[in-house]
Amino acid sequence: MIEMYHVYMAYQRDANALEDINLKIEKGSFVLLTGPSGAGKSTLLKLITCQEKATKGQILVGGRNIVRIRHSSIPYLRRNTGIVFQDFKLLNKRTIIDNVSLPLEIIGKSRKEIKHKAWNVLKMVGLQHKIASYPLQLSGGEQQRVAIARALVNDPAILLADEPTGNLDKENSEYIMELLRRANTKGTTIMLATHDKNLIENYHYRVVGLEKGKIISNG
Amino acid sequence: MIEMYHVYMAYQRDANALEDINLKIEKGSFVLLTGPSGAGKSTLLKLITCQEKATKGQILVGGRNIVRIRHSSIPYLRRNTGIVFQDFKLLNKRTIIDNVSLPLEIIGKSRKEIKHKAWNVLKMVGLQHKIASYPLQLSGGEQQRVAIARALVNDPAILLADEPTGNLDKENSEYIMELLRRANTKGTTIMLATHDKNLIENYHYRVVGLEKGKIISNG
Amino acid sequence: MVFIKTSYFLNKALDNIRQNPFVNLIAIGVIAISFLIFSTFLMLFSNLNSLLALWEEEIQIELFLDDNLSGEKIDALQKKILSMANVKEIRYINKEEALSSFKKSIPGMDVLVKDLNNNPLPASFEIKLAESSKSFDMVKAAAKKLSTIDGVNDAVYGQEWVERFSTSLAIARLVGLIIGAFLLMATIFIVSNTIKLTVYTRKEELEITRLLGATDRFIRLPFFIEGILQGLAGSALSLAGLYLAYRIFIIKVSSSVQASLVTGTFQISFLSTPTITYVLFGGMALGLFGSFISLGRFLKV
Amino acid sequence: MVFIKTSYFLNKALDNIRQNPFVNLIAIGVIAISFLIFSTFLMLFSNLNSLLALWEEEIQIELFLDDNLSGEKIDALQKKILSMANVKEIRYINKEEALSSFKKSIPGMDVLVKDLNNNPLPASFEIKLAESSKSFDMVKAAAKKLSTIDGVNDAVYGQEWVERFSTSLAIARLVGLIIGAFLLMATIFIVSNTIKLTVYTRKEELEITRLLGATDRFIRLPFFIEGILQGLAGSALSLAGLYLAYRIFIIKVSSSVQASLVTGTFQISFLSTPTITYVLFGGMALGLFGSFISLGRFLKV
Ligand SMILES: Nc1ncnc2c1ncn2[C@@H]1O[C@H](COP(=O)(O)OP(=O)(O)OP(=O)(O)O)[C@@H](O)[C@H]1O
Ligand SMILES: Nc1ncnc2c1ncn2[C@@H]1O[C@H](COP(=O)(O)OP(=O)(O)OP(=O)(O)O)[C@@H](O)[C@H]1O
Ligand SMILES: [Mg+2]
Ligand SMILES: [Mg+2]
Repeated sequence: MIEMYHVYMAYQRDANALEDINLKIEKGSFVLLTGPSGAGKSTLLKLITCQEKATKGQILVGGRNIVRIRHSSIPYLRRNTGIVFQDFKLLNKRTIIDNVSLPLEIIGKSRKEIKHKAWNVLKMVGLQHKIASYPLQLSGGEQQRVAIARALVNDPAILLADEPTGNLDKENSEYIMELLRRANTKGTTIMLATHDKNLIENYHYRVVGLEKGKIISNG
Repeated sequence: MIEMYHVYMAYQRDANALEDINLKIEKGSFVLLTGPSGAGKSTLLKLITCQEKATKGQILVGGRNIVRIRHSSIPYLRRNTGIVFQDFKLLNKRTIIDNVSLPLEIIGKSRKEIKHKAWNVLKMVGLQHKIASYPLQLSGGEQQRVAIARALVNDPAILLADEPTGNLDKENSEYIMELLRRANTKGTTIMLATHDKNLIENYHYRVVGLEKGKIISNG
Repeated sequence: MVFIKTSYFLNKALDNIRQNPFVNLIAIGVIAISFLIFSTFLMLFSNLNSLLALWEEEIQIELFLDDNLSGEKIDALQKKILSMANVKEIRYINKEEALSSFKKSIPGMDVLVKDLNNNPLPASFEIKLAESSKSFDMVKAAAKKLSTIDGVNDAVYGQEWVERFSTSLAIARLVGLIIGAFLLMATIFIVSNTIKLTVYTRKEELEITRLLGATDRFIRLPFFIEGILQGLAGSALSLAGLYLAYRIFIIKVSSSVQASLVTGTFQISFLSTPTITYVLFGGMALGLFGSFISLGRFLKV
Repeated sequence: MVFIKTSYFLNKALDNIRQNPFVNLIAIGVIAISFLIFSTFLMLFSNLNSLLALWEEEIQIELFLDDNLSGEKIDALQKKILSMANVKEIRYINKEEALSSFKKSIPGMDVLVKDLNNNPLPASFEIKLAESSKSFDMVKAAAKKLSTIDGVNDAVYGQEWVERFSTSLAIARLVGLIIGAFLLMATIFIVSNTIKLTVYTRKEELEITRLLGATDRFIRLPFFIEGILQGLAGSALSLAGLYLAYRIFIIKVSSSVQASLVTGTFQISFLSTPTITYVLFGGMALGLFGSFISLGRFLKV
C-alpha cells in the first residue's frame, strides 16, 4: 500500500529530517512508528499525504508515485486517507458534528448519509453528547477523539494517526486502539506514530523505529 | 499555597464541569492531578489562573481570594504562575527564544538577563539548537518542551502543567520530570495534570483523582 | 465525479457568514461605505451634469441684421440659418422689440430714447445652438461663420461669460471623470483588500479543509458566493443609506435653493434605475473579484 | 513596578509590523487609499474655494447718480458710501466715461449716439463689496440701501447672474462641507475597521500574552504605536500619491485651461503646509483611534 525508496526530506538545507528511508507497508497491515521527540515520525506521515515534499527518493501510495503528483490530484489522494493530526486541526468555528461531517461533505455524500455516519462515529468515540459543542469547548482528550472520529468517518483505505492517544487516559486509549483494530480488520491500512511504550508492548503490531530521521528498527 | 472550598464550575447551566471541590495544596508540594478525559483537570487548573471563573465557592492562591479579583489584578497573579498549556499556546509568529522570553519581557527584565535566562532554560529542555525556529517548524514534542521552558523561565512560585508529557517519549518525559523535580526542590509548588499511569506509578507524589468533576481520591 | 448541488455551496456561504459575524460585519460595513462614497459621487455628478445642461440651454448667439432688409430676405435668412447643422432654434426680434427691451434693460434709458427721432437699434436673430455645439470654440466658430452671412451686421454671444462658463463645464466634467475613475479604483482596492483580510482570518480553516481532501473548487465556491453576498449586501446598504440621505437631507436643502438656481425648474434626482442596477452588480462583481484574488495564496498546501 | 522603556514598545511595534507583513501592507494600503480620497477632496475643495473667491471679486453694484450733482456733493457721496461697513472699493464714472463705454458695449451704438444732442447717460459709482457681504441677499440688501441715498437714482447689480452665481457658490460650499464631513467619517470608519481586522488576525496572540501575565497596558502600547505608524505611513503615502498626481497630471491639464478660467491668474495649488501637517497628524490619530477601539474586545481573558 505504501512504499518508500531512498526517501530524503530536509526542511532546511543542511539538516535532514529524514534520511534514506526504505519502507514497505502491506495493504491491510497495522504499523506502529516510534522514536524520540523530533525523530521524524510526523514528517514521514506528512510525506504520504503530500503535506510535505520529499527532497529525494520515490514514494508509492496504492501503487501510484506521489512524488511528482499534480496539485489538482492531491485532493483525491487525501480522500482515501484518514489523518489524525498531532495537533488535531479541528475547525474551531464549526460544531463537532460539522467537523466530523467535513470529509463526507467533501466527497459529496448526501445530507442524510452524512448525518448518520457522523453521528455513528462520534458515538463510537464516546462523544455523542457533545455533537453541538465547538472544539474549544471540549477537553484536550475530547478534541483528540473528535480528530480520530473525523479520520475514521470516511472508512479510509489508509489511516495515518499521529500520536492519537497522547491526551487520553488508559481506558480511552485502549478503547481507541480497539476501534483502530476493528477498522484494520475491515481492511484499513494503519500507520500510527507514538511514543507510548505501553502501546508498543501491549499490542503486537509491527514496529518501525525512527531516530534522527533514520530507520533504526523495522519488524 | 492553593486552597479551594466548595468550588463549583459549570460551562453550561445544566452540566457541572467541577462539583464541590475541596483541595489544599501546600507551599512547595508536588501534586499529580489525574482522571479520565473530560474529568475536569484542565478546568481546575484554569480556575487557579482566572482563565475561567468558578460558579460557586472560594479559591485562595498564596493566601489571596481570587474569586472576586479585579480584572486589572489578574496579570500580577499570573506572573507568579508558570503554565504549561495542554495545547501549548505558543505564538506562531515569534521564534522559540522570543516565545520563551515573553514572560520575562512582561515583567520588564533587562534585555541581557532575558537572553541569558531564555537560552539557559531552552538548553535545559534540549532545544538550544532550535532557538531561531518558529513553533510550526518544530515537532509536537519539541513544541511541548518550548511550552515547558516558557513556564519555567520565570522561576514561578506555582507551576501548573497540563499534560506536559503527552507528546514526549519516555526518555524526554523522564528528563522533564527531573526538571520539574528540581524546580520543586527550589520551592516551586507544582500541580501536574496527567493520564500517564507511568508517571503516577514511578513518582511517589501526592495524587488527586478526579472523575466527572468530583474528587474521588486525594492523597 | 460526485454531483454536488449549488445549493450546498450557497448554504455553506451563509454558514460561513454566520460563523464569522465579526469579520463579515466589518467587511460589509467597509464595502457599504466605499460604495456610499462612490454612489454619492455618481449622484452628484449626474445631477451636476443635468444642471450644467440646463444652464447650457441659455447660451445663445445674437445676430444683428443690416437695416432695411425686406421681409422675404429676413425669412430666407432665417430658413438658411435654421438649416445649418448646429442651429437648434432661431427667433426673430424686430427693431421695435429691440428698442423696447433696450428701454427696460437700463434704467434711465427711456430719457435717452425719448429724444431719438428714429430707432437706431438693429433687428436681430436670437439663435440657440444644438447641444453638441456648445463648447466655447464651437460657439465662437459658429458666431464667426454667422457674422459673414450676407445681411448680417454682427454676431454677439457674451464672449467672456460663455468662454468662462463652457471652460468650467469642461473642467467640471473632466475632473468628474477623473475623480470617478479614481474613486472606482479606490473602491476596488479597499473592497478587495478588506475581503483579503477576512479570508486571511480563515487561513487555517482553508488549509485544514484542503488537508481533508477538498478540491480547490470545493473550497473556493463558498468563498466566491460569500464575496458576492458581501458585495451585494454592502452595495445595497450603500444605496439605502444614500437614498435615506437623499430623502431627509438633499431634498430639503435643494428645495430652498433650487428656485433661484435656474430659470426653469431643476429637481435634484436620485440615481437612475440602470445606475442602481450597475451599482448592485458592481458590488457583486467586486465581492467576487475580491475573493478570487484573495484565495490563491491560501490554497498551496 | 519595574520601569519599562518606551523604546521597548516601539521596537515591539516594529517587530509586530515585520511579523505580519501581509496584514500590515493591506492595512497601510487601505489607509493610504482612504486618505487619498480625503486629501484629494481637500485639495479640490480648497482650490475651488480660491477660484470662487476670485470670481466673487467681480460682483459689483453700479450706482446711477442724479444728473447735475456738484463735484463736492459727489465727493461727499463717495466718502459716505466708502465708509459703509460692507463696501470695499468704490470708483466714480462720469457721464463721458459712461457714454464712451456704452458706445463700445453694443455694436452699432455709435450710430445711435451720434444723433444725440446731449449725453443722456448718468454718472455712476462702481462699488465692490467686502468679501463677507457677497451672498445674494446681502448684495440685494446693500443695493437697496444704496439706492435710497439722496442723489442716487438707481442701483443695478446684474440681478440674475449674481443671484445664480452666489447661490451656486453657497451650494458648492455647503455640498463641499457635507461631502467633506461624510468623507472624513467614511475614512474613520474604513481605517478603524481595517485596523480592527488586523487586530482580529492576532486575537490569539493577544489572549496568550494576557495569559502569561501581561497587563492591558503592556499589550496595548505596541498596538497603539503600530496603529500610529500604520496611520502615519498610510497618510504619508496618500500625500505622496496626491503630490505625484498633482505634478504629472493636474498641472498639465490646468495650464491648458486656466488661462480662460479667470480674468486674473489662477494657479491650482497643492495642499498647504498646515493642511499637510493636519493630514499626517490625522493619520496618526486615526491609527491610534482604530487600535484603541479594536483592542477592547480581545482583552477579556
Ligand atoms: N516545518 C518545519 N520546518 C523546519 N523544521 C521542521 C519542520 N517540521 C519539523 N521540523 C523538524 O524536523 C524534525 C522532525 O520533526 P517531526 O515533527 O517529524 O518529529 P516527530 O518524530 O514527529 O517528533 P514528535 O514526537 O516530537 O512529534 C524535528 O527536528 C523538527 O524540528
Ligand atoms: N470552554 C468550555 N465550554 C464548555 N464546556 C467545556 C469547556 N471546556 C471544557 N468543557 C467541558 O468540561 C469538561 C471538563 O473539561 P476539562 O478540559 O477540564 O477536562 P480534562 O480533565 O482536562 O480532560 P482531558 O484529559 O481530556 O484534557 C469536559 O466535559 C468538557 O467538555
Ligand atoms: Mg510528531
Ligand atoms: Mg485537559
